[in-house]
Amino acid sequence: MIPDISKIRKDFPILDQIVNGKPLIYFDNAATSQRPVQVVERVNEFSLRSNGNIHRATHSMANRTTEAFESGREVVRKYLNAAEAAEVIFTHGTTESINMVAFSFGEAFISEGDEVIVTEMEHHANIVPWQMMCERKGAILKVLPFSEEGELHIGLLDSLITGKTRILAVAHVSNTLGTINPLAEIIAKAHQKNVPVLIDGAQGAPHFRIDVQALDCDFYAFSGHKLYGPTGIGVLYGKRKWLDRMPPYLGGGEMIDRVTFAKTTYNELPYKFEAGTPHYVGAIGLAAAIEYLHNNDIQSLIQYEHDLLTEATYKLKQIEGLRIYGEAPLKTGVISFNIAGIHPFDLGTLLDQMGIAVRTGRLCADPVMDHFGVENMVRASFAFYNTSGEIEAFYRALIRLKGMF
Amino acid sequence: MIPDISKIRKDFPILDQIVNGKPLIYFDNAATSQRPVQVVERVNEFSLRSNGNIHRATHSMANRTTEAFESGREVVRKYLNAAEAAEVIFTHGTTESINMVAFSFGEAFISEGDEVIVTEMEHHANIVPWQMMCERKGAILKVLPFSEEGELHIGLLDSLITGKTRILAVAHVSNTLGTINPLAEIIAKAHQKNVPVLIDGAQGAPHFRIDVQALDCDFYAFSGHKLYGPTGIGVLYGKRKWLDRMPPYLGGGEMIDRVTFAKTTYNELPYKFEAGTPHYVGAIGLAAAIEYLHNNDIQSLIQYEHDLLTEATYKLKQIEGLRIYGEAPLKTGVISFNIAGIHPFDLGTLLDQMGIAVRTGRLCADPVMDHFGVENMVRASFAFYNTSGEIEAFYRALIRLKGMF
Amino acid sequence: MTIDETQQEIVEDFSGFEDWMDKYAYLIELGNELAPIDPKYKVEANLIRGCQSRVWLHQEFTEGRIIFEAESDALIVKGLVALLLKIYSNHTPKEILASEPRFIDEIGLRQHLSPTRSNGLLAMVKQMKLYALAYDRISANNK
Amino acid sequence: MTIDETQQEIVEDFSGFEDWMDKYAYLIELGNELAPIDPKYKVEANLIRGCQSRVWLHQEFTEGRIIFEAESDALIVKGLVALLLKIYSNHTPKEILASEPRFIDEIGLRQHLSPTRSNGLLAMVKQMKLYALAYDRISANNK
Ligand SMILES: Cc1ncc(COP(=O)(O)O)c(C=O)c1O
Ligand SMILES: Cc1ncc(COP(=O)(O)O)c(C=O)c1O
Repeated sequence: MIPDISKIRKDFPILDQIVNGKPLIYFDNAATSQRPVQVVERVNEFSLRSNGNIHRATHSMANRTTEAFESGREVVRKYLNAAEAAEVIFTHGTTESINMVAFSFGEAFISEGDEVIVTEMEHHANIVPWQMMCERKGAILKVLPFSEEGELHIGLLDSLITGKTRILAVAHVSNTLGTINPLAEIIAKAHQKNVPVLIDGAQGAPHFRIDVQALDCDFYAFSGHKLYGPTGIGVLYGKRKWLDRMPPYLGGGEMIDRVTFAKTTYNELPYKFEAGTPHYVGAIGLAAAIEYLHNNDIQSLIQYEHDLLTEATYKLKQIEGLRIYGEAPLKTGVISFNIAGIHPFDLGTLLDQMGIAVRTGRLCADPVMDHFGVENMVRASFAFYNTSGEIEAFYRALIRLKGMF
Repeated sequence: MIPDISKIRKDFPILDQIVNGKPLIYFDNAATSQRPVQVVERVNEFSLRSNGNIHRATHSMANRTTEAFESGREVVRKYLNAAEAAEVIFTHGTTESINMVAFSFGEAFISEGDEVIVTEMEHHANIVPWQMMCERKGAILKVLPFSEEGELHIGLLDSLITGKTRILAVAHVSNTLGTINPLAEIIAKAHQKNVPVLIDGAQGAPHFRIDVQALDCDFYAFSGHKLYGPTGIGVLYGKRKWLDRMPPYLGGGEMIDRVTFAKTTYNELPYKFEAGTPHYVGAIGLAAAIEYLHNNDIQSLIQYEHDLLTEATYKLKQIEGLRIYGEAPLKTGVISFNIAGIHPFDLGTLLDQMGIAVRTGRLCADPVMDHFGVENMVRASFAFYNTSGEIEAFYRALIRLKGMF
Repeated sequence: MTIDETQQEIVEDFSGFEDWMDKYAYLIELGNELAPIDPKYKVEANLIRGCQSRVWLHQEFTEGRIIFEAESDALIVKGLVALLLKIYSNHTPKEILASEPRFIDEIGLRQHLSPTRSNGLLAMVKQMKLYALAYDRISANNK
Repeated sequence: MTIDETQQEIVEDFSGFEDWMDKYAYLIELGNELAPIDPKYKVEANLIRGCQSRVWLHQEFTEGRIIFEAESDALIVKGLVALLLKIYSNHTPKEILASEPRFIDEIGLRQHLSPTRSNGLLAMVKQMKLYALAYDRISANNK
């Protein structure tokens, strides 16, 4: 079924605006996606109708909020097909989710001389937390490189994983290269040697149906604001067998069972990892976003996004001097590129004058920049509310701008 | 000037609703306050008009968002009278703010055998992070006790602070006892011995104008959702001299300067402590909440809240068998109590039947429960949108319910 | 009486009440009347801890039936506990397993059994069912 | 020409452009024409780093005037840099301190100087003023 995009766009009134005198073309979805009115309305309902702090009170408003929050958790559980809701932890985003694992897993399982594997295509959020933890613990960070096309050198994994490897962290989809990594294969190889795997799903969750049980990943992290949901909310899925053995990350209310100055005991999952007042409004909004996707036949949206990417890639390749970074056969969501002789910042500035929003810069992936020996890139990233017409306009804009240099 | 509460209540439509067949009386403001329409509208504007990820893009929507986020920071700076905006770090709440200091200050300044001081009246959020850090570092947690009236034994501070004390953490206002702690005195005593002071301002920020420079505190933490702002957003104020010397807490995007696998360098303040996509919508909403307070003559609202507390205290004391916990002369915001022979949970349940929302339970302050030898308390907490009429209704409800037991 | 008949009886008892105050007053009365359990059973192992109110649940298995005893520190919860005992105690594991405490919904106190309530009541129902399941298995094995 | 006169001239130059494309094409032209700075000055110490484009700023103080040289890796920024040099270079510290680059606003490119822009331009203006302040102090002390 081909989705009715003009109908879908009505749910995103933000798209229908004039920027610098031109109709907005929003191609920065990998940075943050827009939120449908359904999400905004759900959030408002809570702010204006039923707001009470969760879990801790006997009164009706607090109970209503708690129920909405916990059913939000159930919505996420279903979306991920997690075995139980207690394995779904609400965080403030992918970054916090990964830091939580790096810290708590590190405290429980990493000692001096142990090894952690990340890949060369990771976002800083999936590098720096591991670096910080390795530095604290005297552990060693090892890196799985990628090829010119932007594919991981999976073949190297067998030798990279040693008896000292404690965890492997890899992106589901690269935010620069767009590569869809072969998770099943990576996880199988890692599990063979009893190494758990964390998936940075920031760019995966918005473009796939996720089934953490089928994947058999140990942790999966993503952000609400990239999945048509609110800012400040994210998710960490973790297998109970790990979470149970990890110490809490943040200390505070709700994550404890009993506090005395002599000894503090911790609450059960998921609360052990949810210290403080959670961003329950965000969690409720995220659940609304996921429900929105469900009401729209996700599978056809995914296919449609893929078609957009194919079309855009084809068009951009017609432009002389344009180089695309990342040409893996399995790819989604983003096209990063440069045009010879034009600074990405200049291109971004001029595209903005034409109402076209793209991301420029180092894309929070310095190692990828270093790999290709560039300082910056331009990145266009797509969502299901984008259209073929927008891609054509983008293509024409690039041709026109190229003529200015 | 006496504030026009009926006018103010129009800004909080959530207050005007029927709960269990009765008009809502919301006395759980210390748990979370309600948000005025002005905040909700500002948040919507961003979700529906100008949403782009901040700091990282060249396009107009992202710039609009960045500008709004950074001017939000300036609004908070002014509110706190911080010396510079870089000392204002957006976090996800008081709990995260305190954990951030406990971790990062701990990493930089705490070694085995060092001491940390908290008080007996702290919320778990200002105990557990310090316990966790002390356990990791082999440091010792010391506790400043409080009196039957709920006042800190400040006199003991001189002997409690030793050459090994590295930091002191204390609530501005106790969330159970309502005590306003003598911060100036505590800070002076601590500074005399070069000990920095963290203020847990979760219950302070909503009831006072804060001037961190006049106070001379080293850190001040508070939550947006208790200050009429959104959930999932909070603030850590810290003096530059400390923040500069503390390592980052979370690793990820934005907090770094340059990442290589060999070495990562960090960005400047405040970004060093703001890893990942911040909850910018929350920050913008928090700024709107602070502006709302300013547009309403904060000083008179504070006075009015104080009058409500005095009135409620006076009324509740008429009830036989009712014991108030915390009767410090300088008190604000909350009244915690029990009625002899009635379980707080029963009272809370029945009050809810009458449309009255109070908090019951252990109030995230187990040591306070232990101090008074009780398992639970009932807590009524007030905001400027509450009224004398509501207090009267509350009083009558308690009398009526007492008759049921 | 079967579990269902007892539930029906309770629903009828409650249908007489005009307003919530009468209903809760009755629960409080039931709570007050409930015999305390033997202090020796009021131990950690029998404690079902809600955030705010606690329930102690003790059971014995005699002649194919489970005898439950229970108590709570909160009176309203105790009243509800009394009702649950009346319904479930002295029944066979299979009977217990086959029946849901629908009466709570029907007498309009559903909120007390919601998973987000911090009163320990839902956990008590779950615990009773777990006991029933365990005894059911044991009996099957012994056959 | 005074700083203000130069600014006025630039504003007039720009007023002739019909649309943004002409304006930016002109900036690109200015950027292309700007003489590169001596590679020996393109060092870390002279680098003003925006997130996305970099500016190198070198200065010398001769006969009471500051001579600025600068370059950027992004062409539009380089064009703006060329304008800033035209305005501020070869002026006395006091003149530099007394004047704001209002022309940027007036030619409709204000966004390039916003504190949230990642192009290093605002930092360059700040840096030029800091140099001016430093030389102004030195001159005063030497008197
Ligand atoms: C004194 C005090 N400190 C800390 C907190 C924790 O705040 P939050 O849950 O917003 O992180 C609270 C509120 O629950 C509080 O009252
Ligand atoms: C692959 C990847 N990982 C992690 C992140 C960090 O996400 P957030 O900033 O929402 O924490 C991003 C997005 O910026 C990303 O694209």
